[in-house]
Amino acid sequence: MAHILELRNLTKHYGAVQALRGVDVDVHEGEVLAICGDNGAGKSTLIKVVSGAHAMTSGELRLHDQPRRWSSPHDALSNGVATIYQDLALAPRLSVWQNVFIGAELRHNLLPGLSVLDKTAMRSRTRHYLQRLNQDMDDVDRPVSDFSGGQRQAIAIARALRWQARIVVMDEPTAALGVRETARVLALIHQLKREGVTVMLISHNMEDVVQVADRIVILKAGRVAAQGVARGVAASDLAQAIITGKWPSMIGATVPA
Amino acid sequence: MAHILELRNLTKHYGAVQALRGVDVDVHEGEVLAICGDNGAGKSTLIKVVSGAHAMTSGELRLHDQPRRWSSPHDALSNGVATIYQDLALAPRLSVWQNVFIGAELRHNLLPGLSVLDKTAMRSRTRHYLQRLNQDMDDVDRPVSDFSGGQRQAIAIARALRWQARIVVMDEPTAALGVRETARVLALIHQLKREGVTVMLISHNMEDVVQVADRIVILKAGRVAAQGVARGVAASDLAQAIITGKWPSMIGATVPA
Amino acid sequence: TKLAIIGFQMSSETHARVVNAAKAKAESMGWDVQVLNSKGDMSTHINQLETVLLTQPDGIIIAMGKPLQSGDQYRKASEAGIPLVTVMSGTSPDALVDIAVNEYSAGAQAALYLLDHLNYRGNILTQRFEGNAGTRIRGKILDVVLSENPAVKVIGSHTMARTASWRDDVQAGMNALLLKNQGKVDGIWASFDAQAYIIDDILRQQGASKGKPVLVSIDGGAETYRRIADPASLLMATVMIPFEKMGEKAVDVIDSIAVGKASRDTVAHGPYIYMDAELVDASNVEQYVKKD
Amino acid sequence: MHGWLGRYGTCMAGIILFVFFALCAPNFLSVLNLSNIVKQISFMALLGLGFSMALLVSELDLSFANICSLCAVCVGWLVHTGHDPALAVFVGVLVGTGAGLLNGFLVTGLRIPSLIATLATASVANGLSFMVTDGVAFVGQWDSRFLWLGRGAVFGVPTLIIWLLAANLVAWFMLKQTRLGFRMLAVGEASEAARLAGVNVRTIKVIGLALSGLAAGIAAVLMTSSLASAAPNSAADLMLTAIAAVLLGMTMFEPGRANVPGTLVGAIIIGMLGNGLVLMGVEYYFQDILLGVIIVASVALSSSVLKKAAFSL
Amino acid sequence: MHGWLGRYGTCMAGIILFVFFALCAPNFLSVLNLSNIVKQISFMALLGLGFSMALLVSELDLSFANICSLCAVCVGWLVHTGHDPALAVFVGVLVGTGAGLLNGFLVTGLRIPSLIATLATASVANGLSFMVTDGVAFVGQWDSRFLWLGRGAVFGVPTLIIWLLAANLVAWFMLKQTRLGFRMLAVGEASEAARLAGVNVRTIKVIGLALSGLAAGIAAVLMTSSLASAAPNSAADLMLTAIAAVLLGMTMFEPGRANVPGTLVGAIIIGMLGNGLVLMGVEYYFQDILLGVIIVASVALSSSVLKKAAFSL
Ligand SMILES: Nc1ncnc2c1ncn2[C@@H]1O[C@H](COP(=O)(O)OP(=O)(O)OP(=O)(O)O)[C@@H](O)[C@H]1O
Ligand SMILES: Nc1ncnc2c1ncn2[C@@H]1O[C@H](COP(=O)(O)OP(=O)(O)OP(=O)(O)O)[C@@H](O)[C@H]1O
Ligand SMILES: [Mg+2]
Ligand SMILES: [Mg+2]
Repeated sequence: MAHILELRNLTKHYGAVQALRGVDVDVHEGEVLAICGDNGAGKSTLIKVVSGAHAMTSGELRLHDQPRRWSSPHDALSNGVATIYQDLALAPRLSVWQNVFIGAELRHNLLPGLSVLDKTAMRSRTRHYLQRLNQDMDDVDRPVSDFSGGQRQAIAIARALRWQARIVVMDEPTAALGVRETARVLALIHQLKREGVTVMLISHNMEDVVQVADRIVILKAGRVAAQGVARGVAASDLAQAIITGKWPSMIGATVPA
Repeated sequence: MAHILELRNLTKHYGAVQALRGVDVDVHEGEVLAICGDNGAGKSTLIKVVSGAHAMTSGELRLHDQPRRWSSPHDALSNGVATIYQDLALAPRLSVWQNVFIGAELRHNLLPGLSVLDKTAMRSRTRHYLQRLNQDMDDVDRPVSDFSGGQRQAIAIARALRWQARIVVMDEPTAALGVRETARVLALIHQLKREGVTVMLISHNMEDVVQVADRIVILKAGRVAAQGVARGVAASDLAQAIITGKWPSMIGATVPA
Repeated sequence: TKLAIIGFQMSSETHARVVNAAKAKAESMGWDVQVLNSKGDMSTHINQLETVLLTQPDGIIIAMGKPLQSGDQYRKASEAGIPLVTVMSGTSPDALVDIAVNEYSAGAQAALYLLDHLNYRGNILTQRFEGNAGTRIRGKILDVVLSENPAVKVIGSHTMARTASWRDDVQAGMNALLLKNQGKVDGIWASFDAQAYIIDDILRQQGASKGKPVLVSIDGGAETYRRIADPASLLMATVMIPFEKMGEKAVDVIDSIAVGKASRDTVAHGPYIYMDAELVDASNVEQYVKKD
Repeated sequence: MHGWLGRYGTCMAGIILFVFFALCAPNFLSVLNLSNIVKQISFMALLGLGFSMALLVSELDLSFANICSLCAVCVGWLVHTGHDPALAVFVGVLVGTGAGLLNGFLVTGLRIPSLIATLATASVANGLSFMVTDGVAFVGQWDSRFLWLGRGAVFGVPTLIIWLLAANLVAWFMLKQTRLGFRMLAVGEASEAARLAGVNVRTIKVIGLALSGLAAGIAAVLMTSSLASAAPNSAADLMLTAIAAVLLGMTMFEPGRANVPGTLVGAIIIGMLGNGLVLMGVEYYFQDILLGVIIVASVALSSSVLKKAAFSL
Repeated sequence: MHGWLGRYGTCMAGIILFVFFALCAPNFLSVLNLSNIVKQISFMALLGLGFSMALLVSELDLSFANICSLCAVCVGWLVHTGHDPALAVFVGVLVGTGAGLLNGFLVTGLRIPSLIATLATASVANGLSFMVTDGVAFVGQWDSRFLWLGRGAVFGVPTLIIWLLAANLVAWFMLKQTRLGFRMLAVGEASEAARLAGVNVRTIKVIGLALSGLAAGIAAVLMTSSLASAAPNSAADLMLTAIAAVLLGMTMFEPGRANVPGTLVGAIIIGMLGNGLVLMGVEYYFQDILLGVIIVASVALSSSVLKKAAFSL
């Protein structure tokens, strides 16, 4: 399988804190790669480097075999990497549709050379995305601050969808979601995969991980502690693996290149 | 069993939105009461009314059989109701210990009549609380914004603990926590219960709920759809019950008064 | 030889005129000049004086200062033997001399000119400014003159409330007053010329012509004389305050004492050196227009 | 916050004030007076419009008044020394925009907080204005084409009113209908969220501050033309009133956010107060007192609705 | 943000400036001049201290300068009409605190945004000052005990310096060591989080604004005594410089937050600039220009460290 994304010896310091201490991860085209680990293991930091939100301190990031250095999230987005952040990164006082379309506004031509915002289109696309997530928020003009924690998470997911990216990075996308809504997101991940999209998923919910992941990387204190193919791994084994930092031995620590 | 808290016909409107449409809930002294429901069902709104963060639109709240009207969170806190909010409500630029002790500062007398902050005590108590949650954050002087999502959640839990309240209300306290840390919080809930503290718990994780709850209330669109004793209920049954809004029939819809 | 010139509020044009003239004159006489601007702020003014004293200049000129409030600093200057001359500031025991014009007589000249041209009856508007001693005195003298001439009625008055964007303020206030009293205004009195320019422009835009109403003010200057001479302008007269000459005179005084070693008494007898204020109107404006 | 009274309370207070003056202040309602009010507020409203562009991207521009003064003396100097008025206007607008861009560079490039950066620019602009003029205002004879800009009329409508409306329309259209305006809004509301969504936050902030400078330049040209004079601090006192207009505007239409119609109405209310009180013959210091009281009263009216909404602060 | 240069960069720039003036400005190092500088900045620093108390609880107080002027004319009027200086001082401080409390009521009670509320209070205070004085300053002979407050010395140390240090020490102790200070910090950083933690946010905000008024009152007393005069706009020009001192201070010690030592050092830097440039004989308009340039340079120094930290805006 081809590598769509390769991370080589990635480190990231926040001042004195070393969040990543030399991480190597290969992401295969079209797979769902789960990244697991304790709180503070460095998962969010890793995906922030991938998404261009933070600059890495050292290391290399290769996309389609090309070395890249994102200087902003914009670079990552325009290279087909879209991200759902753990803290959602929404503008609370802006409406749902505005949040979904910041940075990727739909426009139509009012006069030749003068294109204006196509609000109707943005509203209806927003409703469409939310329906895919089984969230009925009819009034996409209400500000995000009016919505419940789970509803906000759905908005953040909808936002990532509108990019139609080649790689979608999700940092705990279901943490605030209910049972049904979680099932929908898992189904969505399956569907993205079917469409050929590569997904990087961070989750603390082992059931969810074993259900959708192709491969799993376990981070511990800023390093890759173990990784392997997800098939056949039980949720409880995975939980154990995160604690010990060792791949469940009965499965065999396959580390496919 | 005595009712420590009774909610009668509670309603709450946000402008045109009706988040609670007449909710009756009894909370028994010393129990762990789980509140479940879809995203947007009104769970957070319910606990915000209980914690004094929002005023109810109408209805009655009785604590120890006394009717109460909180005019601010301060009222609730000083009546022994402490809350962990879904959005954590931390001050990102303040340090960990400062966040834990806002509003309940420890002081010692410098001169008679002049008491000053006891920072040493606050730092060490903070470390103590975090250790109980299995979080090793030695540097409690770092700002909260330096910590990962799960670490922040632990800080918010530590903050609620320092109140030593009679009723602890937790809105999805484990959403961002890892496997081990989640286990710790569940153990903590058990321990609180042993100490006679009443716990109201909101969670989307059915495994967790059936593991710690004594009783379960299911909200749906701002109303109590069903409730019952938790013993013997399976996680999957509960998930089903939230979707249908009906208590799992094989268990028998016991509604203890 | 070093000369410090402090303008109390350089954004006020008259202060700047005194200072600029003094600076030019002193530099032509070979002085090394430092100009300071107190921006109209008393504590800044005192700070600057204190600081300037530490640089031990050979002379200090203060334009439109406040001797009552900076008496201590004046005393320090006189104790240090630094000649200090004020312009239009009032007296101080520690200043060599104050170069002044008689604001009372200037005010009276302008007021009487206005009333003369109204034949001592009719309605007038006044544009005042209370924030400056000179303009306040002019206003008070006008009040005295009016109290003896009850046939002239003040039907509207606007007091300038701002000091920086005052042009805007005057324009707004006068526009309102003129409108309110449309057709009833026979004369307009302005406390200083630059106010009169604004009023003149408003009247011209409304199509008024010279003499209807009569517009007078006080200060003088090239632009004023141009307007007095201009048949299209409504400005009829001013009382010329010789700001430039006062600045130059201050330099002369300092120079004669610091360089010429003249004694204080040869410079002036009393605390003031008065300069002539002269009424300028159509009859004599020609000589001023040429002169400037 | 989003109730009717929250949105239109201040506006309503303005209408009450209008009716009051119409009844009590002689000549208040005359066409001439009304057009005078609009003319008088035009500089304040233009500067406020610029300030609100910067405020929308969450930057506070405290330099606009001094930049306006600097532009005014540049324009004055050029026209006065016999240069083509068109050149003078161009230079005036250019200096304003340039100063705004400088602010933008200081804020995004050197990462100096905007309050400090613009205070510094203000100080520099002030010094330069005095350097250009030596403290003396440019007055006297002006090119009549230049004066037309601020004093002329088109079909009886004063040019000042036309410029003011045009500027407001363009700004409003830009904010509501174009991508740039949308991104300014997003950056102002949550710059980190906008950055993560791929918006170039720095560029947007620079644009916001540059627009403030542009507005200062335009206001300077019109002010110089309308007053037929240019002094080194001619706009200084407009700083607080323009800011007041914007803040007052923030209680209307889109509460809590700087907005175009709000700023305009805010400026009208403040201008109407000054005008009406003069017409009523109120002592000058009472004008300040009443201005304060009326601002409080109108805003309290619009925010009283907030009190009902629970007890959040 | 938390590196050494981020915390002490501006401070270091101040020291560089000090050394520069010591070398180039004659008499700069003389004891008399240094004590002059401290005396000169004392009003700015006191007003800045008050402003930073309000800013700490996230409220912008734009009224402190006008409140200070109002207090000054009240004090001036009382002393001048022969009342006991003690009474005058008491009334002056009381008026300031009262005005601050009024701001607090407008902000927390009527829920008017502080920028608007304090602009309104400022306008009213300005009107009242002119009403009390008719635009004329109180000057002349003053009770000598009253003058001692601002002009005296204790063991050779000017009283102004003593008051200034005392006020800073008290404020610093209050903020760092007491519960009130801690809660002010919490309210300023995250008022909703503080409210949910049981802090009475409104009371704390009222206290912050009242402290700003109190500082204005104290500054007014000292200013009147030191200048031996009280004019209706005596503190007007201190508004921008005091705010500049606070903002400059926010780049030091606790970057991004108003703090006591920062405000003091900020005021000293600004005061030193004015003084040193005069000593060096720089033209008055160059002073403004250089002031702006030097502020930018020093803050850029302290924030240059930020540029290294990733590319967050
Ligand atoms: N902005 C920051 N400044 C300083 N330290 C940080 C910052 N962000 C994260 N850290 C530290 O870096 C480490 C890794 O954090 P990260 O957010 O990547 O963890 P995580 O694996 O996502 O944890 P969680 O599961 O709790 O979200 C933690 O120790 C955290 O304290
Ligand atoms: N501040 C608000 N203003 C307006 N509407 C609100 C506000 N907060 C919540 N709502 C609405 O009230 C309803 C209930 O919200 P609530 O936060 O109580 O849900 P919840 O059960 O906690 O959901 P979740 O599981 O997603 O956290 C939702 O429809 C939401 O959109
Ligand atoms: Mg994380
Ligand atoms: Mg919730």
